[in-house]
Amino acid sequence: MQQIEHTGIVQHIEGNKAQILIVQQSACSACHAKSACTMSDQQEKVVEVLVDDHSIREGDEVIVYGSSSIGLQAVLIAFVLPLLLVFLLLFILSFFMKNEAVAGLIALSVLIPYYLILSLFNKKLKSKFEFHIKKEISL
Amino acid sequence: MNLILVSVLSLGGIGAVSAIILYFISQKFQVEEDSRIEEVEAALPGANCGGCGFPGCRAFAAACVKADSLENLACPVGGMPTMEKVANILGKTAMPVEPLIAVVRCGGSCEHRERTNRYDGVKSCAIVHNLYGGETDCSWGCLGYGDCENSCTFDAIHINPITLLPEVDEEKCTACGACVKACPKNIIQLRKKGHKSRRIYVNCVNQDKGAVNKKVCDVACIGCSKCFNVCAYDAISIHNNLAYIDDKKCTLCRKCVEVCPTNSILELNFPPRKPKVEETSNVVLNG
Amino acid sequence: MKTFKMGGIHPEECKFSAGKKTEVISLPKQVVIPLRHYSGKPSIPEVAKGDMVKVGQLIGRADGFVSANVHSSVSGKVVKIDNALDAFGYKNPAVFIDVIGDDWLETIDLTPKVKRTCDLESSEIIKKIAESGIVGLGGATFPTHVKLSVPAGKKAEVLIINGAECEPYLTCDHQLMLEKGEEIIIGITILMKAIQVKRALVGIEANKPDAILNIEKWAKTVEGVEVIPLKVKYPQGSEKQLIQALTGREVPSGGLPIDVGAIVQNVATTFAVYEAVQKNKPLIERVITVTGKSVPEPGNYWVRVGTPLSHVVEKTGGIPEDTGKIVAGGPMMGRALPNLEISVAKGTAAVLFIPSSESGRGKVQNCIRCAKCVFHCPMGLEPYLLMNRSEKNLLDELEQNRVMDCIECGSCSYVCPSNRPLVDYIRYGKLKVGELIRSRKVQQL
Amino acid sequence: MTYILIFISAVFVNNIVLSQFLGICPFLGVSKKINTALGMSGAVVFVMTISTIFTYVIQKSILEPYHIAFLQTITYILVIAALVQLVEIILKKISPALYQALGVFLPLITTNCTILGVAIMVIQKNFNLLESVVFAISTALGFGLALILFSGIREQLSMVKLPKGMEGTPIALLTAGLLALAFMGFAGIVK
Amino acid sequence: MSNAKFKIILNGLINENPTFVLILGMCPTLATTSSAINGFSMGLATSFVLIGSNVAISLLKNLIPDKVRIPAYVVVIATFVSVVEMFMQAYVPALYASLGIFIPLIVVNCIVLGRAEAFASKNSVFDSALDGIGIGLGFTFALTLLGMVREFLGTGKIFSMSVFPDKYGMLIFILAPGAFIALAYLIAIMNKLRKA
Amino acid sequence: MNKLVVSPSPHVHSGNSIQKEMKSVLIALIPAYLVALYYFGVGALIVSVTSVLSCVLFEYLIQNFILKGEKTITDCSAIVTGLLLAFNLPSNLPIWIVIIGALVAIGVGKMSFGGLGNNPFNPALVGRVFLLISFPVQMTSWPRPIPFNPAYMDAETSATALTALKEHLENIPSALDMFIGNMGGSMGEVSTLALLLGFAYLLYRRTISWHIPITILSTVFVMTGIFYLVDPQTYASPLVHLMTGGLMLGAIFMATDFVTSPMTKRGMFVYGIGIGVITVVIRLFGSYPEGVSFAILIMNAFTPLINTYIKPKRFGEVRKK
Amino acid sequence: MKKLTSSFKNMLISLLSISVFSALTLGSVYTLTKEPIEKSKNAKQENAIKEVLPKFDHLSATEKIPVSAGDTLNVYKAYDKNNVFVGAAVETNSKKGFAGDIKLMVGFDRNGNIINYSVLEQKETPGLGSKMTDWFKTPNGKRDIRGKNPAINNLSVSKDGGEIDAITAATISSRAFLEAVNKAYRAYAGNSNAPKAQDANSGASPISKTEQK
Ligand SMILES: Cc1cc2nc3c(=O)[nH]c(=O)nc-3n(C[C@H](O)[C@H](O)[C@H](O)COP(=O)(O)O)c2cc1C
Ligand SMILES: Cc1cc2nc3c(=O)[nH]c(=O)nc-3n(C[C@H](O)[C@H](O)[C@H](O)COP(=O)(O)O)c2cc1C
Ligand SMILES: Cc1cc2nc3c(=O)[nH]c(=O)nc-3n(C[C@H](O)[C@H](O)[C@H](O)COP(=O)(O)O)c2cc1C
Ligand SMILES: Cc1cc2nc3c(=O)[nH]c(=O)nc-3n(C[C@H](O)[C@H](O)[C@H](O)CO)c2cc1C
Ligand code: SF4
Ligand code: SF4
Ligand code: SF4
Ligand code: SF4
Ligand code: FES
Repeated sequence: MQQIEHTGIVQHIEGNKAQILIVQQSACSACHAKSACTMSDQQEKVVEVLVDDHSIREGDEVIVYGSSSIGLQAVLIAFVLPLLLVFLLLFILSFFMKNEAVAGLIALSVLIPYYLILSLFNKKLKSKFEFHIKKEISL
Repeated sequence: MNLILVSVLSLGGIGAVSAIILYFISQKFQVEEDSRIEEVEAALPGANCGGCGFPGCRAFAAACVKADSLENLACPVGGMPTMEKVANILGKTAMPVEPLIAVVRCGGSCEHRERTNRYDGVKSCAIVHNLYGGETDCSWGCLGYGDCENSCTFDAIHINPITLLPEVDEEKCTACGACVKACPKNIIQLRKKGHKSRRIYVNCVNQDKGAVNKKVCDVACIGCSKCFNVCAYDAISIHNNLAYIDDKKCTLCRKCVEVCPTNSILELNFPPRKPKVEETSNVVLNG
Repeated sequence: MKTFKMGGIHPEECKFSAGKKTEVISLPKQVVIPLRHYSGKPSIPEVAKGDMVKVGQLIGRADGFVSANVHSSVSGKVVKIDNALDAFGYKNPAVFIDVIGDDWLETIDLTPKVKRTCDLESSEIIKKIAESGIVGLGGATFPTHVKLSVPAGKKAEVLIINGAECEPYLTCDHQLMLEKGEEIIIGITILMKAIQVKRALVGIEANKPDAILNIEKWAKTVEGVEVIPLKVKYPQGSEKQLIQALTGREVPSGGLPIDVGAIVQNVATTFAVYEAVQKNKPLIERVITVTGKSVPEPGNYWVRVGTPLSHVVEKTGGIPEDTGKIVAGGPMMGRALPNLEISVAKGTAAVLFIPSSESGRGKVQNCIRCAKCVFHCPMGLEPYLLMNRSEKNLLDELEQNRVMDCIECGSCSYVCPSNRPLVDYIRYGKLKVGELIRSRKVQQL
Repeated sequence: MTYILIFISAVFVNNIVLSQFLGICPFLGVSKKINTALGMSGAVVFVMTISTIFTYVIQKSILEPYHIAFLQTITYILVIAALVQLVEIILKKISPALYQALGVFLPLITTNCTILGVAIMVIQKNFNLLESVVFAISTALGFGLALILFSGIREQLSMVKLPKGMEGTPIALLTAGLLALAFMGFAGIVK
Repeated sequence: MSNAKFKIILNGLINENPTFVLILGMCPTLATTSSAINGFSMGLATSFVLIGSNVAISLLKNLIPDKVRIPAYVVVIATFVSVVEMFMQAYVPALYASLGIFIPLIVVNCIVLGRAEAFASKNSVFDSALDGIGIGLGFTFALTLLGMVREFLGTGKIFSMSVFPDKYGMLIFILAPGAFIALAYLIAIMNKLRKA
Repeated sequence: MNKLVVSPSPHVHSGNSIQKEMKSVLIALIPAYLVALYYFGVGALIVSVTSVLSCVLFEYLIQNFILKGEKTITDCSAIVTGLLLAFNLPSNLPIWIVIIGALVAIGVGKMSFGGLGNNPFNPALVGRVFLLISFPVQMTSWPRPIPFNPAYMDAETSATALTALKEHLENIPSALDMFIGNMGGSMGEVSTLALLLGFAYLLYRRTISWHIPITILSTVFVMTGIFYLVDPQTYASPLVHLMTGGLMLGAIFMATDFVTSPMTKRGMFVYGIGIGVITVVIRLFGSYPEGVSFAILIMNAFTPLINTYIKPKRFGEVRKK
Repeated sequence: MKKLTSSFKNMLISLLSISVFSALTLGSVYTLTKEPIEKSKNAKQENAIKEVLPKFDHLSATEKIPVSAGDTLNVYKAYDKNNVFVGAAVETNSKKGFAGDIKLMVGFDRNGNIINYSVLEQKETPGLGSKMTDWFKTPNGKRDIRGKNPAINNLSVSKDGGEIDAITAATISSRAFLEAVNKAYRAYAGNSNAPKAQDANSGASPISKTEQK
């Protein structure tokens, strides 16, 4: 079970939940030239995490971590499953429909109900994708 | 002409739609202060050494941008000039910090401290420390395998091949503290660099009784209290048979250095002392 | 023949002192009795400078849970209580006693007669063992009474007696089994009673056929004790491996033998238990093997705890010429000594002289990923991986790869063709990960 | 059968990274940890497929009928950029938890040359929609395969001492080269 | 030309060489350098787009509100790319065929957008043009060099001129693995040279 | 008394060394080498000597003048690489090509990564495949086996059994010829018998374990067996597949290279199956007649993943309460 | 001039006008280059036809001749001033190349003898398969296919029992090439089973058989 880590800054703490501001960098940003290349290169996101180290204060630089299987599951739910759905639908439609454009659009539109249904499971997902924070920074 | 019309229409349409979408995105997500962080980062030395207490220069830059004042934020590597640059970029004022430097508090060179056994294994202080007291009979002192040297990103600390003790290069040391963390014996300390780099400190960490450590090392602090008694500024304390000079209180008067029977108090970068009377003749003649 | 399932090595056995009758080493002028045996807490001194003590008198009282009583092994005068270098290369508190005569406490039964019956209750036995300061003599010197106090909710099912002595060179357990077979068997029955089990298994490596015969002979006189010959393979004597060999059960990662219903005791410990319970004699002496390729007369000796090694060596023929390294214990797990001013501790099983030609280590080369270390690791770990993660201080990964399971047996370093100092780094990694785990626990509290 | 051939071809024979030279930047950049590489592959499959469908539809129902295929490049890039961002917004609105998890786990997905490249390639190759989708998925899987293999090798290399001059990009490129060398063995499996 | 202006050009050629130093735009670098001439042409095409978009963007910089600058830049760049594409198709069809898909992909080449963002949006038209020239030259230089090396090792020719009989050529250098390998060593050597 | 040495335990060592491991590989290669010398004569001698010498020389030069690192030339690994490279080349290959191969094997395949133990790919195979792709003409014309052939370059060429298989199903050598090595092919790969002798020696010395070779061979056997049963007209019998081409050499000597193969037994099974499957796929469907080299290189790339995801069976893995 | 602020209106206008401007530019460049592009596309084909046929005056309309199910080739018949048939150029292809499709223009005289050929498109390995551009018109050994008649000569590689030497180390490309030539002849001859070329096994290695399944 490997871990994933991401540095962030504590914005707000409430009870045992904290909001952490993380900066997500683009796939290419690992390269040396990120200062030269800024096409949506970074985005700020706020994530909510559980706090178990109570010495953490607002404004602290912390490491958000979780098991990387969480990450993989997230990818599965957010991307891989809907993709399979689209593909299946398209596959079936391609037997019945002459008009590719329409078939394509219909297949894509299946994403809408998918994500809508997903929103119903929000609570469950929330408890599943839990992250923690720690302070010490292992260099 | 028709063609151009069509293209204008369609591209205009697509352009408008994507523009609106992208507008929303940038509205919601784009990192606003990005450019300033970037600028601050560019002003930093880029050593990513962690001396500032942040995981890297970028994190430090972000912290500087976020913070209300630059208090407690200092880049030991770049020092004041860098912090002033950063302050300029951010329109804040830099807080002066006392420059520090790493000191190695062990004087047990080969000549002063006999090697009584030979270690044959991984050359790593951490591992040797885990195994036993070291090649000498002083189990407090420097082991000499250079974990500090390896930890320094600035090439500022090196094991002297003759004394087998680390030496800090005053020019290069940035007081990042990496070596302090690396040393398993807790020998290295960050101390005030001092006026004109002048420093006085007890060059020993041995807490054994004087009688014991006298046998194993010529220059060990034996806890005799002479320095403690002579210090007029209350800068010296003695715990566990070991004297310690508080760099905040020490006025660099050098009295203690003279009284130490084992020469375990070190003075650095002072001009040569006024020669004592007996020895003067020579010097005066030559001078 | 039984053995453990994975890994293991077979180093040259070199049991030169096998079959050599134990001899008693005369008393030294001064003993230095360490107050600390296990990495637990040192005991609190019960005597002060100037006190006169008798053999067997309590001089250090256990302090806390993982700690054991210490008794004087000689009679004489306490000259000081001070730090002394122990076999770990560090200074720890010890009691210095000048030897005067050989005056034993009266309570100790010194008659040679074997006392077979024991009518103490389980808890009384354990109390007795605790009072006598018995610690495991198999190497780890873990307080025996702690081991015997089965925690609530767990149940001991079988007692395992470790007579494997898988370390090359060592013969002290072997010799003890030959000479004290009956006492050991009685010790076993006492231990069985203490932990309330009906069955005891004695595992002995097949290279000691005479010991197997002797113990078997005596085992027939009691019920429930079975002697099982084991394949000659290192680390057969390690407790987890031994349990697997004898019962087929695997102690779960991070668990204790009691998790699979077993309790393991070394034969010498068993003998000490016999003496403590039946003869009222605390643990003040043990058998140690003095051996080495260049030692002219390797042998097994009864030595009082606290005797300086220099004295032992002097009485057993001195330091052979051309000695490069002196090891306290066996060549696989023992500790190299910086000098001989170190005294025999309860756990010191041997003094091993290694000639200078064999005392150096080979040149370290790149790991060629030959996987020999993986194949030979009895714990199913990947030593090469643990080493390089330790080198790079990647503690999370170390923990995930179960660095804490390593028993530091040294099989990996032994087989590595590149002479890589695997265990050195793994030990360091264990230390760091241990700190991490502890700090985490503290944080949770 | 054609679909299987397209699949084998795009994953092994004409691997997008190792033989078509697309997506080298993320290949060199993201591939330091195996798990990130895995997650990244999942995300790329999605984005690549969705944007291919979209651009395909635009091509066939707008650009070609109105004879403005010369606007291909510019429309595609805009459409893809907007689409990728749209997914972000939707995810954030719909499932904040998921969105957070992804944020911690993955680097951002940007329009890089693979995505645009595949969108253009399916038109060039005259694929029909289903073929295009299979092609997009397979290409992304090929990208993922290369990425994951490479990340494994790099994790291993990060443990050893490399020659000074080779550290960083050179060794990554060299490894990629040898990987490409190995993959040449698949040549001819699909003609 | 003043020294400072000259520096702008030199910067792109050496200090910030997009290929050897910044390691940008690797895809076209690897894909289009199977011969020196191909590499050179790709370099030129990219340079054209670079200079064009740099100039255009620095002209428009005040007309583009900050928040939409990225899409705006993209449109500008894509326009130049399409122009190059059509002209090449019309007048050098053979070259167009051999550079293939990489011409439209100039759009996503980080160098182009990167320079627009980092330089052109902040500097004068003239400086931006110089910057485009410098970076473009640097890119062209790198591509041509890589193309030469690959062509030389692969076929024994340089710019199609025979240097040694092609039976000694190592085919692999014209193929994918050779591209990676050649670039790897080129960058390693360049690193060494720059440090020395 | 001189100072005592202190070091962490263990204080004894098996005495095994890299050099010893390499030497046992060299010894195990002797039978195949003798067969090569017998059937391919002078050519085999020239190619092998050139290859070994240049590998050693390149390693020395690179270490000395470019890396300026520790000298490890004495560990004999360069000799093994050189010899195995030669074994994978036709014995009539021009010397300059052999030298290029050695340079690539050592320079690119090994020293660029920092030398022995660091390389992710098998150096000898990197060298060989590099040559195969660069000089397909020279690399795919093999001399006919003639006892003690004195000719080098202008020896008569013949197709290998695999090429023959790929073309039509005729004139493949007899089973006996294939077994003892009387057929065309790269110099070290022809004799199944000699290679098996080497295998036995390596097993005896415990230099390698049986897992990788046996898994590869059985995978190939089973897969080609299935194809053979389905359509014996088109596909050759599994035995022919086992005994032709570089399969034996690859499975026994190249796939087992420590540095590039997995570290656990379970991993070795996966690795072996992978090599087997890819080999068969390339042989039957690819454009190359032979796929072992590629298959090994491809699985080399998988090795780190295998090592990450397939762990040895841990002691005490049984569920923890 | 001051920078425009990021108000919604500004942004929309700015982006829209840039888009429109860009569309205008592209539209005009397109109209400008449309003809040359078309021309250069045609030029290639015309040149190829000229190259593979003897002097002719005019061409017939393109005939699409089926050679097998779903595979039609373009045939261009050439006539001299007197409207006498001088030969035909056939645009043919093969999908069995080493690295992709191969497209050729093959010219036949009125007896079905090959006059010349020209490679329109191939992606074979440079230095190997790509040598086909002139390998089969070099008078060297048994390479030259010019003057041969697929109805009489066995145009397949010698390895497969044919009369033509394959390109060294590129048998696959050679087979594909010859397959295309034979296919061209069938189209030339008018239908799929006209005077059969003896090409039964051209390109018919066991592998390609399984491929076709
Ligand atoms: C904190 C702690 C508690 C222990 N508790 C028990 C116990 O309850 N029962 C037991 O049989 N052993 C116990 N042990 C002892 C170990 O199982 C083991 O016997 C000891 O570490 C020596 O093993 P070794 O000689 O194989 O290294 C404990 C050890 C430690 C460190
Ligand atoms: C690698 C290794 C080898 C060991 N070998 C022996 C041995 O040969 N004999 C033995 O009694 N204990 C040996 N031990 C210690 C046992 O694990 C265990 O601690 C001991 O048998 C428990 O008995 P005790 O508490 O009575 O000492 C070994 C431990 C390890 C880790
Ligand atoms: C990099 C590389 C490229 C190749 N390209 C071609 C090619 O374009 N055409 C071809 O027929 N064979 C090509 N081959 C060779 C085939 O894979 C195979 O070796 C050849 O068909 C054997 O046939 P031969 O009988 O002509 O030697 C290439 C080989 C390599 C290594
Ligand atoms: C069993 C065994 C097999 C080996 N096989 C190869 C091989 O196939 N190719 C090679 O270059 N080196 C081989 N070596 C030598 C050595 O491992 C090789 O030079 C390293 O891969 C270089 O880092 C082998 C060594 C051993 C012990
Ligand atoms: S000597 Fe110590 S404090 Fe100074 S720079 Fe080096 S590591 Fe940092
Ligand atoms: S100062 Fe500390 S780290 Fe440095 S050599 Fe001495 S013991 Fe090691
Ligand atoms: S020392 Fe640890 S890692 Fe090494 S073989 Fe023994 S148990 Fe395994
Ligand atoms: S035994 Fe040594 S060389 Fe072999 S894998 Fe383990 S550490 Fe590496
Ligand atoms: S991914 Fe950056 S140029 Fe292709």
